[in-house]
Amino acid sequence: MFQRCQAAAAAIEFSPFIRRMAEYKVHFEVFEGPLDLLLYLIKKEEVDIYEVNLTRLATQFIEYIDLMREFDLEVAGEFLVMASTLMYIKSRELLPADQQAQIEGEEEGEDPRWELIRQLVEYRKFKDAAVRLQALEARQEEIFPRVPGRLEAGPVAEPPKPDVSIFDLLNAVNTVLQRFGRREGAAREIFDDKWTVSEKIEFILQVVAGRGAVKFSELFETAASRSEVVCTFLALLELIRLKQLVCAQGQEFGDIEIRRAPSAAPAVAAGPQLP
Amino acid sequence: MELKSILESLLFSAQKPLSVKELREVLANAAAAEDAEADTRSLAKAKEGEVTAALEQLAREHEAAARSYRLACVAGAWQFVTQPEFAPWLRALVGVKARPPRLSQPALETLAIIAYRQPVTRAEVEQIRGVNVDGVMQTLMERGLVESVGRAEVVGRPQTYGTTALFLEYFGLRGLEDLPAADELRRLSIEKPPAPVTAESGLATTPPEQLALENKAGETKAADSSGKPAAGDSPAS
Amino acid sequence: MELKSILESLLFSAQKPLSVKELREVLANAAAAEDAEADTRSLAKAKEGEVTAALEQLAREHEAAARSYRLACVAGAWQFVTQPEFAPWLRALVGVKARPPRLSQPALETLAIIAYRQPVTRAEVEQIRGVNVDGVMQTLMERGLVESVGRAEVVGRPQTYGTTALFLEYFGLRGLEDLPAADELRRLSIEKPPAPVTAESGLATTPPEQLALENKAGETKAADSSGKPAAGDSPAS
Repeated sequence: MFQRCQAAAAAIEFSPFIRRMAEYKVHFEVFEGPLDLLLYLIKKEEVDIYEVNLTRLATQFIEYIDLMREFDLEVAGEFLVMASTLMYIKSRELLPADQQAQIEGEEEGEDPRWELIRQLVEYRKFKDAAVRLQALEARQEEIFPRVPGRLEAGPVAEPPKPDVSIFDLLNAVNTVLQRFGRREGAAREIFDDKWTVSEKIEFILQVVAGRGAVKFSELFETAASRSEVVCTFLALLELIRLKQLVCAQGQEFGDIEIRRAPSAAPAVAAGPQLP
Repeated sequence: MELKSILESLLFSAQKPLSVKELREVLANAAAAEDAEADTRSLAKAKEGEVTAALEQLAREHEAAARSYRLACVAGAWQFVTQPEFAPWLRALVGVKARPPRLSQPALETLAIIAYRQPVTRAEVEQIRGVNVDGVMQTLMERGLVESVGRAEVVGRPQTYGTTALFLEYFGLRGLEDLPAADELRRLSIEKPPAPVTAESGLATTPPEQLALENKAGETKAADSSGKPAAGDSPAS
Repeated sequence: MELKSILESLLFSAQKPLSVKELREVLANAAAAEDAEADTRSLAKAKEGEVTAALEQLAREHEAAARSYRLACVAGAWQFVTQPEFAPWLRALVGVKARPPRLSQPALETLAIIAYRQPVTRAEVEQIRGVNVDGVMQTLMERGLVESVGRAEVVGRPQTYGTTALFLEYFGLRGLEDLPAADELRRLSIEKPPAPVTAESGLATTPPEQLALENKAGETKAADSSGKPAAGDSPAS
C-alpha cells in the first residue's frame, strides 16, 4: 500500500498541490468527513472561511478525492455528495454575474455558496468546542477529589450509638442465664440460695409500695449473697419489663430511683413523691 | 456558627460530593438530634437559595486563597478537589485515576454538538458534522455520556438526544451552562431566523453578512491542536 | 512547585494521617515516575528537616486562616481534621449515610457473654449460647464492639475475644468494672478447657454493695423502650 502511494505520488508530480497532498497522506484517515477536509484545505490556504475562493476550493477538493481514489482509498459517499455540490458551485461561479443573480432570485436563500460557508462556520465552531472538551477531559484526569478517611473512625465525630442501652444488655444476660440454666440444669449454681426471682419481685413491690420510691442501691443493701443480688436485679428487670416500675436518675452518675410506674395498678403510692 | 463554615466542614468530611439537597438534609438531621443546641436547630430550615449562596461564597474564598485545592461543583454536587498541577504527586500517593479511555476526535465533536444543541436528533447532528454518526453515537450511549431524551415533533418523530449527568462529571462541569462559549454555540439553533430561508428546521439561517467567527480563543485552540500556528489560520480582518 | 503546597495537596487527599517518612516516600515515588518533570525530580531528596519545616509552616497558615478545619500532627502523623465545634453536623452527616441497625437479640446476648467472660473463645461463647455465633461475631467485630484480644493457652490456641473501648462508650460505662452483677455471670460455669481458663484475669470483681447503674443515657432509653414517656418518669430533683 505504501509503495502504491509512492507510485501514485510520482505519477501526479505535475501538480505541486497534489504533491503536497501526498505528503499529507497520513491525514486521509483523520478527515472525518468532507467538511473536515474542506476546513483543512482552507487552513492550508491560510485564508478566512469568508474569504475563501470557493472555485479554487472546489478544485482542490476534487483533486484530493481523485488522489484518494488513486491510492485506492475508499471514498465515503459523503465526500462524493460534497464533490458534486462543489462542482455545482464552481459551474455557477463561471456564469456571468447577471445570470447568477437571476438564479438567486429564483430560489432565494438557496445559494449553495452561502449554505456551504454557513455549514463550514458552524462545523468549525463545534470542532473548536470539541477541542475545549478535550482539554477539560485531560484536566479531569489531573484532578483528585478529597476522599477523607471514614468519619466513624476519625477523631472528629463520635460514632453513632446503637439504639440499645445497658438495660438491653442486662436483659440479654438474663436470657442467657435462663436458657443456659434450662439447658444445662446449671441454674442451681446461681439460684441455689433461698431466694427466687419471684420472691424478690414481691420484695421490691413491697418496698416501693411502702415508700413510694426507693434508691436502687437500697434494694441491695440487705443482700447477703451475690446470687441474692442477681435475683434482686433480675426481679427488678422483670418489673420494669412488665411496666410495673420505672427508674429515674436525678443527676448524671447519681443514684437511680425506683418508683411505681404512673399507670401501674393498683395505684397504691402513685404520683411523684420524693422521699 | 456560620452556615458557610458548617457547609465547609461537611464537604471537608464527606466521602462523596454532596448536593444542596443532601446538605440541607444533614442540616435538618443535625437540628433533629436530641441534644441539638439553639444554633443547630436554627439552621434546620436553611433555604435552598441560602445554602447555594453560602457554597458559592465558600468556593470564591477558596479560589482567592489559591491553595493546592479548591471547592468544585460538578453536576450539581459540591466537593473539594486538588488543583491539576499537583497530579504527579497525587498519582504517587493514590495511583493513576481509574478513568475510561479518552474519547476520539469524532466522538468529541459529536458530543459537543449534542451538548450544545440538545435535545437534538441524529439527523441534525449528521447535518452539522457532514457524516454518518451511527457508530459514534453508539459509543457515546454505551459510555453513558449521551441518552435518548424524547422525540422531535417532526415527521417520523425521530428520537432526540441529550447529555447525561455522567457527561458533566466526566468533564468536570457544574451544569450545561458551564459549557465553554455556550451562548454562541446554542444561539444558532435557538434564535428563529428572520425569514424561513432554509428547509432544515433547527439549523442556522443567519444571512451570510451576519456570520462571524467571534470566538477567537476557541480558534486559537483549534489551530494549536492541529500543530499548526494559529497566526496563519485566521488573519486579522 | 513549592514543597509546602505539594505536601498540602497530599495531606488533603490522603485517607489517613501521613508521617514525614511517608510523605518523603511519596515525593521520591513521584520523582521516579517515567514522565517526571524537573521540579518533580528535584524534590526526590527533600530532607526530613525541610519537610517538617514546611508542614509546620502549613499548619500555621491554616491556623491563621481559621477555617472549619486545621492541619494537625498526632503521634508524628499529619492530617487535616475538622474543628470540634462542627461535631453536631458531622454526626448528622454520618447518620445520613449509615445509621447502624439496632443490634439483634442474638447479637446482644453474644455481646453480653463476651463482655462478662472476656477474654473468651468463640467455642466458649457457643457453649453458653448453644448455637453457632459466626455471623453474629462478625457483625459485632464489624461494628467495632468486639475485637480479638489474644489466644487461649489451650489446644489449637484459638483466638480470644473481648470488648472494645467503643463498647464502653456505647453503653456509657466507665470501665468493665461498671458492668452490673459482673461476678455472677462471670462465675457461670461451663465445661472448662483442660488448662485453667484465664477468664477472670484482669477483671474487677465489684462487691455487690457497689453495684449501681450510673448511666443516664441508657436509663432514659430504657424508660422509652418500656413505652412510657421519659418525661413523666424523671421528676425534677
